[in-house]
Amino acid sequence: MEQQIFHLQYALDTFYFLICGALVMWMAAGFAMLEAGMVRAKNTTEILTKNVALYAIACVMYLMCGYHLMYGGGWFLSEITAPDVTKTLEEFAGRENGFEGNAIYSKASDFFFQVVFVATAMSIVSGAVAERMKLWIFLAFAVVLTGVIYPMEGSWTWGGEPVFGLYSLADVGFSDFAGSGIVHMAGAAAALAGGLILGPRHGKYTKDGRIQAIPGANMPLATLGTFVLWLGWFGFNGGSVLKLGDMSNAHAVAMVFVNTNAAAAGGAIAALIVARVCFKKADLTMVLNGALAGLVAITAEPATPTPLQATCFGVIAGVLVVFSIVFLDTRKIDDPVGAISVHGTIGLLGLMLVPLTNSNASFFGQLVGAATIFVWVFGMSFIVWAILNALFGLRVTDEQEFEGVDQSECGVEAYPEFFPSTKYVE
Amino acid sequence: MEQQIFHLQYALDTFYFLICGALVMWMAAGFAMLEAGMVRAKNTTEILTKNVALYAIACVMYLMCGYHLMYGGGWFLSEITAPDVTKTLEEFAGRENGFEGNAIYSKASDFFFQVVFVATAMSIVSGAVAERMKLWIFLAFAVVLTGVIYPMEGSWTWGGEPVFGLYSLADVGFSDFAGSGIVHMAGAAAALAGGLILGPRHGKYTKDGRIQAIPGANMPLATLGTFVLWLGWFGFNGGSVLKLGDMSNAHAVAMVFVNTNAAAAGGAIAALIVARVCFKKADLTMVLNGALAGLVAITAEPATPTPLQATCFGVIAGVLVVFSIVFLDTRKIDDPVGAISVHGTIGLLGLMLVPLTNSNASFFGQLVGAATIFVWVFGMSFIVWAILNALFGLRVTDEQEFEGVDQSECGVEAYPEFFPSTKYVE
Amino acid sequence: MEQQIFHLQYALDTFYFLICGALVMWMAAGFAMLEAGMVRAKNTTEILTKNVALYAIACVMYLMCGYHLMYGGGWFLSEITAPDVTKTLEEFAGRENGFEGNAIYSKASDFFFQVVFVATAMSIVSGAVAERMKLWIFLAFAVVLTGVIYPMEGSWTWGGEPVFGLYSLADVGFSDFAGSGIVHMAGAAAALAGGLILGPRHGKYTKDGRIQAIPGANMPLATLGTFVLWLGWFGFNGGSVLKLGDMSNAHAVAMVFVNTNAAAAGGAIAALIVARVCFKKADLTMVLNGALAGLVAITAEPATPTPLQATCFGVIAGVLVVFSIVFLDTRKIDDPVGAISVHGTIGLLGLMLVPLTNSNASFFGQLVGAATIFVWVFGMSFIVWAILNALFGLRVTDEQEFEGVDQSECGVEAYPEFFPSTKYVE
Amino acid sequence: MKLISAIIKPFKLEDVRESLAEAGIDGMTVTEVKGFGRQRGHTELYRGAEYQVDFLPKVKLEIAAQAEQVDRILDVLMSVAHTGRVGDGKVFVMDLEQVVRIRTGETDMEAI
Amino acid sequence: MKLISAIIKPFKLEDVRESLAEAGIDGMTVTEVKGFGRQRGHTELYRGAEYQVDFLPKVKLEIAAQAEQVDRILDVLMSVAHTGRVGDGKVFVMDLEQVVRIRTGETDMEAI
Amino acid sequence: MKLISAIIKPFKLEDVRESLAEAGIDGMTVTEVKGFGRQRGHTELYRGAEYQVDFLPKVKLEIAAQAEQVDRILDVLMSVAHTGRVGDGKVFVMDLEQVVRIRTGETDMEAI
Ligand SMILES: Nc1ncnc2c1ncn2[C@@H]1O[C@H](COP(=O)(O)OP(=O)(O)O)[C@@H](O)[C@H]1O
Ligand SMILES: Nc1ncnc2c1ncn2[C@@H]1O[C@H](COP(=O)(O)OP(=O)(O)O)[C@@H](O)[C@H]1O
Ligand SMILES: Nc1ncnc2c1ncn2[C@@H]1O[C@H](COP(=O)(O)OP(=O)(O)O)[C@@H](O)[C@H]1O
Repeated sequence: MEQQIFHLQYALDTFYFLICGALVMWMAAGFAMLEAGMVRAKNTTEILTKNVALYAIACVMYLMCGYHLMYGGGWFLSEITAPDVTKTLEEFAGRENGFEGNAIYSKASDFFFQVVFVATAMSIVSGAVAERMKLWIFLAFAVVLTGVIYPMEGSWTWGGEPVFGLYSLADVGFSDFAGSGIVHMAGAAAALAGGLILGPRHGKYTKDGRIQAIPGANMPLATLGTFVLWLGWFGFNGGSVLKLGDMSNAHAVAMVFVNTNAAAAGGAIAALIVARVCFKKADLTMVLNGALAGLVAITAEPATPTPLQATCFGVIAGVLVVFSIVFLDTRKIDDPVGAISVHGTIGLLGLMLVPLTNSNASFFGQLVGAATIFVWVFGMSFIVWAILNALFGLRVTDEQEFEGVDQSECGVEAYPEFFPSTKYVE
Repeated sequence: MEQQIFHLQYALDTFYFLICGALVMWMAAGFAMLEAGMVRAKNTTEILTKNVALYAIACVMYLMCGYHLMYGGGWFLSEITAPDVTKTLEEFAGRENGFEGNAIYSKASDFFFQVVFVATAMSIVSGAVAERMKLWIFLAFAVVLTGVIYPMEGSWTWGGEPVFGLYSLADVGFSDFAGSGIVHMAGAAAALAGGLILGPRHGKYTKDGRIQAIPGANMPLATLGTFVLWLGWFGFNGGSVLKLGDMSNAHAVAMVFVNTNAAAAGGAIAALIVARVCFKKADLTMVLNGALAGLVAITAEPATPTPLQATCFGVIAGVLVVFSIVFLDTRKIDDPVGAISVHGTIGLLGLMLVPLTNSNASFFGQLVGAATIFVWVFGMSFIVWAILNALFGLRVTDEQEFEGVDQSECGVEAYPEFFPSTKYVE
Repeated sequence: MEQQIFHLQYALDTFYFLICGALVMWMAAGFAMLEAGMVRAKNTTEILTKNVALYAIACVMYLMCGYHLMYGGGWFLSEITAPDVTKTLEEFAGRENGFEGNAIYSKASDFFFQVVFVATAMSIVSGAVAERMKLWIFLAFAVVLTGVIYPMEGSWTWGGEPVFGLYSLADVGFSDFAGSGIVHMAGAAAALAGGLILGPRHGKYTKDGRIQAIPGANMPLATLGTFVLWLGWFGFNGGSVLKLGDMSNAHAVAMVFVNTNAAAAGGAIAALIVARVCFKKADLTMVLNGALAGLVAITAEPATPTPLQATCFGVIAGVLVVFSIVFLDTRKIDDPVGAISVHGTIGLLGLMLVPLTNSNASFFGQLVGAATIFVWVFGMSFIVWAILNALFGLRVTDEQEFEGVDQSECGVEAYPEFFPSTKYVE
Repeated sequence: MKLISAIIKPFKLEDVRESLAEAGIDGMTVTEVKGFGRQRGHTELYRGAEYQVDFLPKVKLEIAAQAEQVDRILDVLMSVAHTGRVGDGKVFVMDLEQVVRIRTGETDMEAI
Repeated sequence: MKLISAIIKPFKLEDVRESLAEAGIDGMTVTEVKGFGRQRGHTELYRGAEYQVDFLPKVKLEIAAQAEQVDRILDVLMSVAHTGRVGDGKVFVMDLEQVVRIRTGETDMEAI
Repeated sequence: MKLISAIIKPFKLEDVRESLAEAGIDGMTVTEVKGFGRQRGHTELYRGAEYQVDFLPKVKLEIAAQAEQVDRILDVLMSVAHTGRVGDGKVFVMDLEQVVRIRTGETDMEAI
């Protein structure tokens, strides 16, 4: 009869992973909508195409080799097969800590949960390089990031492998619960490398060096995207507890939901107030970025803070992200959706906040981990972008950029019937 | 080994709350999209900002004091801590009704489920006062409603406290399963109070007293919002069973899903037919309101009706909501999205339908409960709105209203590239 | 104590059905958004109205008679009542295969899961006949399809009844796990019958016989719809395992999630590449159709393929769907969203792929099953459409079609404030 | 015959149209335009960066009228479209050689 | 040279353009406008309340042509843009003093 | 007084406006239009089928100016709006009989 209980625990934990994974998959739609809302109408079809295609590529590459590099499991998941029930039951019975010991669940559900993470990392990139990069070059980069760069880095962190056999991040006290650094800062590092080589959009900076804002075309889409991400994040962080099936873990999952929500709320409110104070207006896009910043910040450790602490972390993130966006803009790093600030700056912030509530992490460990991730992802990405640039050029022609990449890359307008009144405003 | 079963039941019920809560959280996106689709383009960014901000404020206020006022749990949830496993197991063992007794689950998941309810109540308000109220005044009201007005009312109903120590609603036979009255009618009452002080949008009523319709700018958004709400409602009502983890409760949850869906379907069809008969056209916005009306009506008691009864309740709601909308319009109560009818009129209807299928409720009890909620929420809201009006004025200037509050409040246009052809049609 | 375990298994499996059902319900929103994005602005409100109304009608009709015809359960679900706990526990104890035997769960959750499938079948039709069919005629057809045509066909397949008492599809080795044929090809067959009688949209084919493309009005909506469908499909296929509550089944559910995702990814990438090669541009709409094609193809058997096989099946579907769309276009079968290709052609493909990985199915059986479904649904639909055509005419007048059915059918414009620049381009 | 082309503030359109109708002028053609003139656009902030909205939405009315009607039309415009604030707009009067009504083939006076 | 400005029903644009091309007139500039005239807008119901859609979508064609071509153009318009129902539109002819082609600097006759 | 109506490529608008301002011409009215002329539209593929995009987005500038200013304006247009590629556009000059500034009632010269 105990075996039946193990059956149920296996089933429950598997289901929990699948549902959390489905929520994270939904984040792909969130990024697509957020980015589609923040670019100009003439570049909307292309950013949508990028988002669908990068998600598909991430899934295929991670299935092909990424998961194997990160956790084992065989090329093409060849080692993920139906569970041998008898052996698995024995495994259950033999767990340290018994029933409250580590979770045992379908490897396939683990893959499903992990694969949507890699897509998230890649989604971050598309926003930052929007409106000027060639579609196919971007997708080529997606192949490398999702197939190799991210899985390698993942193997050193969540995978527990030493970094090139040199040092182990776990040993130095690095902790990144759900991936503020491993997923978000990594994505931002790849984006930053691409953005530096790519340069800003035409018209973003005037000849005399002034910043010229380029408003996004569709605010409801951007807002929808943010809500989708907010919802999906419950799966992102909630699933990262890695077990649901006993009392303490179930409570931990619940705390993660509460804290994730609290941080997002704190971030949104903080950014709203900062925008109001600094710019005199309630800039919606900053509020959206603030909510996302709160989410990124709490991601490194959503389980140990109290709800009040989580809210405060969100507030800090919401304040910081506004200044980070403005600062990067003055540095002429053009990031149409604010991805580098939201995921990069705040991803780092998230890592550094961990030791405040989790004594297993140290500031030193967090720094070493952050540096490892950043150096690897930024460096490798820079090399790949640079090679692609040398071979094919990252950027569309000026004329294509002026007319919009929808036409040159996709041949399909996003809103063919709506007369864009500022078509000629570059 | 029984303890392991308790572990699993705890985990399953906690998970059930979290998933239902996540679905309700998703309703925030639904309200945002619905409202963004039903206002004019020039007021879209502002309504989006309101929706994101009110959700964030609701989360923070309810965490800070609301939950404590309603259910206890400490300011800032300070009393919600990790479960003492041994003690909780004993609690399990000691339940009346044994395994089929009341649910025991993480308090954090309960908070998460409850917090998204308070946001729902507040979301109702934003639609009704759209296109003319100052953003910051609205948010100030949100602080009070979500921090005090709603939690007080909630403590008398779901919280089980006597009303100001005078009488107990449970004693008089009041029953509101998932909140037709406690959440929806309450939100509508706050909206009505605000709307009365605020007055209608310019151009809604001509000088000679005729009603002038003001079409919403984006029907796909409004439809999306309705579907999101429909989906989220499964969590809203389904989670309100409060336990999943035994046979009878699991079946009850399933019945709630079936009935919730049936009522929405009935409401949509009924409103479609009424619109066709009365207005000669299949007015989509009425169909959407009809579906929502069905959902609101069944919310007070989704478990006891048969699916056929649920469908009929939905039909009644779908018919009534159309007439309510038209009637309020003739009364010059301008409600751009129909929130007062959908959530107020039909919220009351929902309460009055309960005794038909649930013998624990009496018509008298329902009336007393409805009156208590309405008087409290409407009265308090009226006072708060009136104070805010006296101090700062609720309304933007005429010029700002003409140009759109997006510009004056947010400085960001929702669709900057689409030439609004009726910009000059006030 | 075993009984408590049964309680939990019952609760877990019920919950699993409900969550999967909720995901499938979400697909209704996906179809609505996809179709709203692929039609012209002037026909958008009408397609939205159709989608909301058909979902509502499907729910009511299936509740009224469809479920009873397909699986029994009584008219109006009258036989679905609260479980008799003692009897159900005995049923649990007496299962063949014991704990790993067939699932026992709330019949209401089964209904909920099944009802959203009918709606899916009907949603397929609305896209194919968009922009020219009368709203009320369409809804009348919906009543018949969801109330009779689909349930009859469903009773022969999933219901296990012999076809008109003549032959049993199960016996000939027909297998359709989640409905590539039963749901998708059936929907496409009904759509094809309607489309043939209805004829193409004005302007789709020039007098000299050339095809004239008619771009969809809103690509972000179409993309959102596809992501929604992708997400919902996890419920569609995942729930079709029909049991979660033991190790093998839980793993099967997980594999279904992985394979469903892999097939969609493969389909999207394949269609992207084919579009690039054949049309020189990355046609987003083809990418979206490719992802959906991958999903439809894997639906007939998502459990037995390896993830690599699933990806390949998706690739085949993604390639085929592009050619199918182009081919149907040359045959002057005008299908604004590509529904007949995605669900019909690929639905058949899905059925024929089953024997490759599932030895319980034979090519012969699949052919017989496909033929049975197609002949029945196409034939019956043709008759119903023809009768409706004879009595009322399926099609709006030319003038109404020119002005857009939003005005004639709904009286509400979808985007009243955006000046459609091509209003005069028929 | 004259063609009067008036650039006015959008929110005055409804009033102008009604007043013209009262003055017996029923036909007109309206175009949404953008105006540049003394009235300057405004600067907006988006994500902390400025951008200049140069153009101002205006509405152009084109009215074909008999020469005798011009003064009446100008009067209406001067009184109804007038706010006294910069950006009220301009009226241009041009000579119109020929007018044809497509429906009937009527020309000139009868066609207006 | 003359400037012909024709207000027509939108759905006639394609036919008119083709017929003009057959008549040797290739260049034109098209603007979307709203017309007010004898043809009245319509009343719609939205959520049970009426609203008046006053304006009717029309299309304005502007064609610079030589004086000799005017009649031919008018003929085309009268025959192709004509439905006989109210709202078919008007044609206005004005004198054009000067035409310049920006690409080449050609003027007047050569520039058309 | 003259009314100058120039059809130009949209992406030249900003430059033209600045150059005109430098040349002392501050007021103008801009309309988005569609051009047909020697420059052909393009063919696009959508879902494997072709469709013809006939019209080309252009911008129409209307400038009321004193007769003496016309040449200066033409010069600016010829130099700044010029790319040398087909589709650069046309300039039309018409006579303007009367101009009124609604805000002040000033007429003609003072009103420009
Ligand atoms: N020279 C001009 N040619 C054409 N249109 C003009 C001219 N000057 C002004 N306009 C139009 O008139 C509008 C109002 O002009 P402006 O100079 O801003 O204010 P005012 O008419 O009060 O002096 C402008 O926005 C523009 O559309
Ligand atoms: N006096 C006028 N000045 C400018 N445009 C006019 C005038 N009269 C009519 N129009 C334009 O011509 C269109 C058709 O005119 P209308 O009176 O409705 O029908 P019809 O031309 O058949 O008599 C109007 O919608 C308007 O755009
Ligand atoms: N006869 C005409 N009447 C009015 N507008 C014209 C005429 N010919 C050309 N145009 C306008 O000028 C634009 C450019 O003309 P086009 O013949 O394409 O090139 P180009 O000016 O270089 O010869 C056209 O798109 C149209 O808007």
